Amino acid sequence: MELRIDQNAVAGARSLAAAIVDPIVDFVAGHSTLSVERAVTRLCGVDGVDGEGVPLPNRLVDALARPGLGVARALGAALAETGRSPQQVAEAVAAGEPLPDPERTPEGALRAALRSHVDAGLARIDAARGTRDAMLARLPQDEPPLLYVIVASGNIYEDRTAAVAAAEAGAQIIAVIRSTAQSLLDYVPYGATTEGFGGTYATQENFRIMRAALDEISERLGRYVMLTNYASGLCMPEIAATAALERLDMLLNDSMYGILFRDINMQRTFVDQHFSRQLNARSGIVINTGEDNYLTTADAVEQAPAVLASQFVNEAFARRAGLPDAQMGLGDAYEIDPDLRDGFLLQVAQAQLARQIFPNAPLKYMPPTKHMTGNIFKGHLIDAMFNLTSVMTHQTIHLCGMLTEAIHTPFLGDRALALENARYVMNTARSFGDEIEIKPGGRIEQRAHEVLSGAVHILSGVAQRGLMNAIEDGTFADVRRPRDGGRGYDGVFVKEAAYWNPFADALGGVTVRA
Amino acid sequence: MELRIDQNAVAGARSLAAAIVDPIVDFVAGHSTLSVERAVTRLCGVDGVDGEGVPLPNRLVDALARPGLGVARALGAALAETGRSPQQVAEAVAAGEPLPDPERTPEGALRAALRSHVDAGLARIDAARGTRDAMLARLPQDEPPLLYVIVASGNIYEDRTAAVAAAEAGAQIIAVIRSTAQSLLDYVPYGATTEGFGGTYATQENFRIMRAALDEISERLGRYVMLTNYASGLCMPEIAATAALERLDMLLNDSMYGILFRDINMQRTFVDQHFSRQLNARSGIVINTGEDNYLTTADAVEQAPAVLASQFVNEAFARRAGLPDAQMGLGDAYEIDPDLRDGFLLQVAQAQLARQIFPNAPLKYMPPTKHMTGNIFKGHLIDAMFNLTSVMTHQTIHLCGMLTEAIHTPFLGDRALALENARYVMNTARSFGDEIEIKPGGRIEQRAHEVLSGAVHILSGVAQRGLMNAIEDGTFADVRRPRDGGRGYDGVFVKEAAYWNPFADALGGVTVRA
Amino acid sequence: MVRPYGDTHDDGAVQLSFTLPIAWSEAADEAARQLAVKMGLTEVSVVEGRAIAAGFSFFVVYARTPAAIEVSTIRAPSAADAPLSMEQVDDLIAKRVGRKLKVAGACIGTDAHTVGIDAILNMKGYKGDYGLERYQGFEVFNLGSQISVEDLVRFARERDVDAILASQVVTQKGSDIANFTALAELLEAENVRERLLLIAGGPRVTNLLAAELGYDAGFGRGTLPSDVATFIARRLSDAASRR
Amino acid sequence: MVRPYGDTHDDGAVQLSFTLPIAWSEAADEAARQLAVKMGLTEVSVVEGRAIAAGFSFFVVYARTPAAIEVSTIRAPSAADAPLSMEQVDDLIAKRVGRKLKVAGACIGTDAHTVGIDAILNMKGYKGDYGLERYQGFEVFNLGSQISVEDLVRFARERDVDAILASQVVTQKGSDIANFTALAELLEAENVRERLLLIAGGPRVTNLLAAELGYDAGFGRGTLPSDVATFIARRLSDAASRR
Ligand code: B12
Ligand code: B12
Ligand SMILES: Cc1ncc(COP(=O)(O)O)c(C=O)c1O
Ligand SMILES: Cc1ncc(COP(=O)(O)O)c(C=O)c1O
Repeated sequence: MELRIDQNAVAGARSLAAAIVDPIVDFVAGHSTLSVERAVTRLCGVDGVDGEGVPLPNRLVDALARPGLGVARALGAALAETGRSPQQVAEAVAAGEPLPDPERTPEGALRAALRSHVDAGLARIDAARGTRDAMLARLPQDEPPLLYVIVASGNIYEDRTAAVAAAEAGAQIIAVIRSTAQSLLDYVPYGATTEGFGGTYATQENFRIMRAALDEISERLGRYVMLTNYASGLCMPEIAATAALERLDMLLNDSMYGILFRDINMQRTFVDQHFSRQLNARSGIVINTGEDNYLTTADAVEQAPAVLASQFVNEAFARRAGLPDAQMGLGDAYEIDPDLRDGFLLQVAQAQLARQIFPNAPLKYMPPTKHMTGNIFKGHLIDAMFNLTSVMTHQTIHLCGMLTEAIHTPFLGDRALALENARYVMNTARSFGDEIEIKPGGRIEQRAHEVLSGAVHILSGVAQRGLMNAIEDGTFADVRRPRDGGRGYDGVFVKEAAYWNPFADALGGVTVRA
Repeated sequence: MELRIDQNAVAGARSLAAAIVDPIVDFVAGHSTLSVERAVTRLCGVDGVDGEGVPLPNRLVDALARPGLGVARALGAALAETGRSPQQVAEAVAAGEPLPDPERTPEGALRAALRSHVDAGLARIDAARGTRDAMLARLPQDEPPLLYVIVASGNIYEDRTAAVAAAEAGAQIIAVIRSTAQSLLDYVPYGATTEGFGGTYATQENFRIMRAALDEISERLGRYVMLTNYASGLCMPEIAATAALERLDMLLNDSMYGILFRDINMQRTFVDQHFSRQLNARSGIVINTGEDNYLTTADAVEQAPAVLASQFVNEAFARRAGLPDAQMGLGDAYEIDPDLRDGFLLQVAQAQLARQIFPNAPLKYMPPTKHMTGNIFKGHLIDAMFNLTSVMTHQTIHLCGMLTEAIHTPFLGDRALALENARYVMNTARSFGDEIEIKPGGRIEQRAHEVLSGAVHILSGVAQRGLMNAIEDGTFADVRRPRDGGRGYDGVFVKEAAYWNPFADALGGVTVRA
Repeated sequence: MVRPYGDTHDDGAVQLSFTLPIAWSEAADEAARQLAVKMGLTEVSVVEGRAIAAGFSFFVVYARTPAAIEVSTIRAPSAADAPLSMEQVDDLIAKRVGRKLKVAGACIGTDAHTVGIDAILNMKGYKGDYGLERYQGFEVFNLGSQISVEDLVRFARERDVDAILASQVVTQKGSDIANFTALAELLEAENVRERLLLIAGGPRVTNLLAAELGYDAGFGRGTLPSDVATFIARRLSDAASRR
Repeated sequence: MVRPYGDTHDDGAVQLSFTLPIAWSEAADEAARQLAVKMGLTEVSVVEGRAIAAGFSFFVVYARTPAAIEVSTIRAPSAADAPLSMEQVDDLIAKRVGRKLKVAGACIGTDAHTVGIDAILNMKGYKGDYGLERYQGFEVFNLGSQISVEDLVRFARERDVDAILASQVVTQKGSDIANFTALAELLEAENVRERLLLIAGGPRVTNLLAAELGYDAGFGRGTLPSDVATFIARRLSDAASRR
């Protein structure tokens, strides 16, 4: 099954996206954020909380006299002066000790003092990646679409039970949904948690608990079960760092989600996103972008070009951060009104279009949610048509829809039914997409053309005005966000000339325009 | 969506089927049965039961001294002699009076005496047909696939409630399932019945009750809702007659079902079937053949050629009875193991093959039953894939599968869910089949070729040996049925030279080889 | 008295499904059956029982319930009765109130599901039915998502609004009830409850539930803007003419 | 004690659906809620309620049940425990019984669903597991469909069979129970019950139900021929060695 698509339009869209993204990456190169710096401390081994439960990375970074120099410089200086470990420095700061003035310590000395910790951090990331590669080789996954389900009880131990059960029922990827509005917290909670709300806190310990349980079941099932969580939000870089250390396999990370749907400041988001993706690139973590959000809040037929435009933008940003295509889980969702006549054709057109435009990306396909109702029987059918579309168009990461989507976060039994649905449909129609062709010039192809040219239209408008202006004007998702408004703006700062971030340096990616 | 099929093979299969059927129709021309004769009395207006509940048509026909002359002759003679109506004659016979010897009455007189009753019978049939045509013109049905559901409570009044509710929920055809093994009764039960078992008795009064209810709801909904029942069995001609009088719109009528699956004598079945179809032709009733039965009892992948072979045989018989293509609801079913990888492709191949081979026939597509289990959630999905196949391949008469197929005869709520399933899938993917093409030489096309050549192979074997021998040898459904065995054989007799059946004469069809 | 209907009046037929945290075996099917019996069901048929994971089994059960309901005694008047058209609503307000009615809407607590309240308030409306912003008779303040009860009450007092429209979509752990209750109580505490119409909405809201929580009305799934507009206009024009 | 599991141990979560013979309205939802409460459920959420026809509404309900089951006390031994292979069964019969065992199978009453009993008896078997006809150790008489209890008992006496296999697929109006019972009673009445193994089968049959009806074993959905072969061989070889 192939759409005949206008390759010039595709190439045009790609260069528009690059033109949109380049000035932002230039901007990013000159800035850092509190969360980027906290991520640096975490990668150097800082962890834990103080007496009031404030994470030590926050205490340490908040103590910086000149954040524009980067926390690494201050930390390196402290190490050089005191001979302590980064963790000991952070504890001392939390206990009220001031950080030394980095200017006091010679450049060479502070860099040398931090070196082993930076190397250790990178080594842990590389080791995690190596372990993943080895396990995947030994315990190969089933063929895609990779069945992805969420757990969201709020209690990491119930989540663990649910995750293991889901893996046994065929899940290949487990996402632990975060507690409501964690993305708005300007710190990463600590320890094993049992009191989440609509989800479970993303903490390093929770990551560890879940990864251990999934490793065990992976061995038992003879196939590697992946773990994922959400990076977007005020702590995107820290989550990316923690996920790298604890061997998560994927992360939600969108270049604009936080801005549009969580009112996080755009400068903050762009800077955080870039460093996160550099980390993801190094750790082999596949990002999942959030285009589905355009569809849950507005009409899915109208929003299709916006989804494609956003995919191009996410791709362009990802490339600039050094992320290979194989780690770009670009998003889309099956959200067209189930009662629209021939809506299925539009879904097939859009899914296949993305498949062809991003042939090497592990596309992430999200299930119907908005039009799901308390009618679980009909909901199960809508999910089936979604499953069919996914297998026909060779989507890669397949978030299984739940028949109870409109009712509650999934029950254990709901997840089993959802996985059964996907397994049944994808098996009975496994090769269907390969055994048919799309009628040339027919309605499916026409729709694909429409979506593509709509996306080109959006992108050229944005390229003209510049991305930040476009967001201010409400180009995306009908939401207007001022450049200096939104959450976390006070955590953005200009890098001084002497700014130093040894991880950014080591990670590479194309921080400055290629 | 088109399969490239070998038109020579199709033409070959058609002439083989004609060759198979011709000798049987020759045989039929020389024979009649008790049920054919009872149908004649019913068409002349005989109805009701005697004191022991035995239907008067049975009493009358059982009283024939020489059935080989046909009941019409005896009845005409009695009318001529007594001036009574047919009903009065039947009542008299039931009361113990003997029938007059037809030889006593001159040919002309007895024919003349019956004439007005024959004309009245035909006029009632034609009037019913006229009413249907007028209603269909005024209250047009929704586009096919026509959604067909069954009611089967055993109680005609609960069935009526269920039928009206189903019509409101979108059903376009209502089938009243018969009580278990009614097909083996050598009479048609009488009156309104409330005590059926796994279904409700087919009686003239029950037909009337249901037709009246459906007429009312048809007017209310502004679309004509059709009624159907089962003709196959020992009383096939009588059911056909009654259905014609009471304006049923379709009837289950298969040329071999009774033989293979109910152990009804083959000679009886062939003769009954022919006269029934002549009646169906006149009354505008669409027959539904029973090929699904090959699939529920054996492996559906293996049996596909047998289904197609049977469709050719049913078509050939129907043509010989004067039935136009537009009244041939040839059967098929979605019965392939849901857990077979790519089973959906095989279903699509088979459904589309039938669609192209019988382009003008209102194909009847039966739902998954055999592989349905107590897992209603999965069952609902299998039904969805069936619904999708049906709309993609333009089936005409679509029997909606029930998620509770493995559990009980349908609840009112089950039927609503089943109709919702069909409506949802057929709407969201309404034109999908028209917007794709089957990959030339791909697996779908290959499967279609395989089925077609398998059918040709079966038909040529049968043509060589003759149909009756083939059935004796177990060619169909692995069942062996002796030519003179099975139920109802004692009700078959050779027509004497003076045999007279004014309806058969009037109805036409091609009783003698074309 | 009314009972569930399978295929015969009063047969009491119901379908059930649930998961038990036990491995599957015939004994697990029997456990499911006994559980249904404990729930007071009869003619229990465990039509499906299977392992869905190590230590978990899923069941589908059909059974009969002896329970019956006297429907005639059920009082659950809908807040969405006999809706008027936009023109009629505007007319009513213009004639009987004589000024624009001020309404403030918000997703309260940590709830960020704005699609529902937006459907009621935004110009565009819902399913072809215009939202309150489009009406001549309303001045609409849509405060958006995650609005604390305190902020909403403060706003309502400052602007002297005629009606508060509070939305709750997340219901996990009873958060909706908690937030709705907090809002009603704060309005009482601040002595403004009597001055305004208090309306609850969300997919799990019913008019009955809203009444229990001390609200003037509750609107559930499928609500159209005109349902809400009609309710507000009727109530407040009645109140206006009573003054 | 074990309770249904939604997403948390002991939460008691169950799903329900049913039809009520009343027109839909908010009051109908409330009727559905009250009905669930009457069924002893708590935290009842009517998540779907809609008209499916004039005068009929369909509901989906999620709720919690307080019911719990002591699973350790449930005794439901399966008749299909630890099945042997065909070779092992044949071996057992050859060594311990020393002759072919005669088994007669039939769909009794008006039941014509032969696919199930054929799956057990026919050479071909079921899901890759050979049927009893294929075994060296069995002589199989498959009487087919719609066999009256009288005919079956007569046949069993005449041929002196070792085991009767009765199938019932249709369960409407309790016809399965009635037929099974009639068979057991007639065997008793004719004093042959003790002489043979009496086995019931069908999709709604459980071993427990069969025991209640006075059968030696009952086999339900998914039964394999080897399950049945093993049961017969074990029982009758034990009996042979006891003699
Ligand atoms: C879209 C959506 C989102 C979007 C919301 C975007 C937005 N700006 O609103 C996003 C992606 C952001 C989101 C996030 C989350 N969601 Co959400 N989401 C949904 C979803 C898919 C659709 C809701 C919707 O828009 N429905 C359409 C509208 C039109 O319907 P409605 O809200 O019922 O509104 C109508 C009526 O109820 C009424 N109405 C509603 N409010 C009011 C108010 C008044 C005054 C009146 C008169 C009428 C009225 O009128 C409306 C029109 O008829 C539902 C699942 C579903 N299908 O219902 C889950 C769902 C509501 N979400 C859920 C959850 C758990 C979350 C998260 C907490 C997950 C997480 N841990 O991250 C987050 C956090 C959000 C938060 N802080 O609240 C759960 C809630 C479970 C529960 N019962 O508690 C659901 C049910 C999904 C699930 N099964 O898990 N979600
Ligand atoms: C195929 C079928 C038919 C075929 C039967 C062909 C045949 N030769 O068997 C035909 C089309 C003829 C038919 C007719 C009817 N059927 Co029917 N049929 C079915 C269907 C679709 C599948 C049954 C089946 O073959 N299952 C596959 C086999 C392998 O499974 P099984 O029977 O459970 O057997 C396994 C075990 O139970 C066990 N087993 C079974 N018997 C025995 C015996 C022993 C001794 C042992 C040890 C084990 C054992 O081993 C088997 C292998 O694991 C079911 C629906 C369904 N999906 O279940 C309806 C179904 C059984 N039929 C039904 C009905 C109502 C009828 C009719 C009465 C309808 C009518 N009014 O005309 C007729 C009448 C038949 C009659 N007189 O009995 C209902 C029964 C409702 C109820 N619970 O009472 C069902 C459930 C459909 C429905 N929802 O309405 N049917
Ligand atoms: C890209 C992305 N990140 C994060 C989230 C979850 O976000 P939050 O924690 O903001 O609710 C989503 C939710 O859909 C998302 O799409
Ligand atoms: C062609 C045909 N006739 C009749 C029937 C019903 O038959 P009976 O009344 O014999 O159960 C069927 C059942 O599937 C059928 O396919």
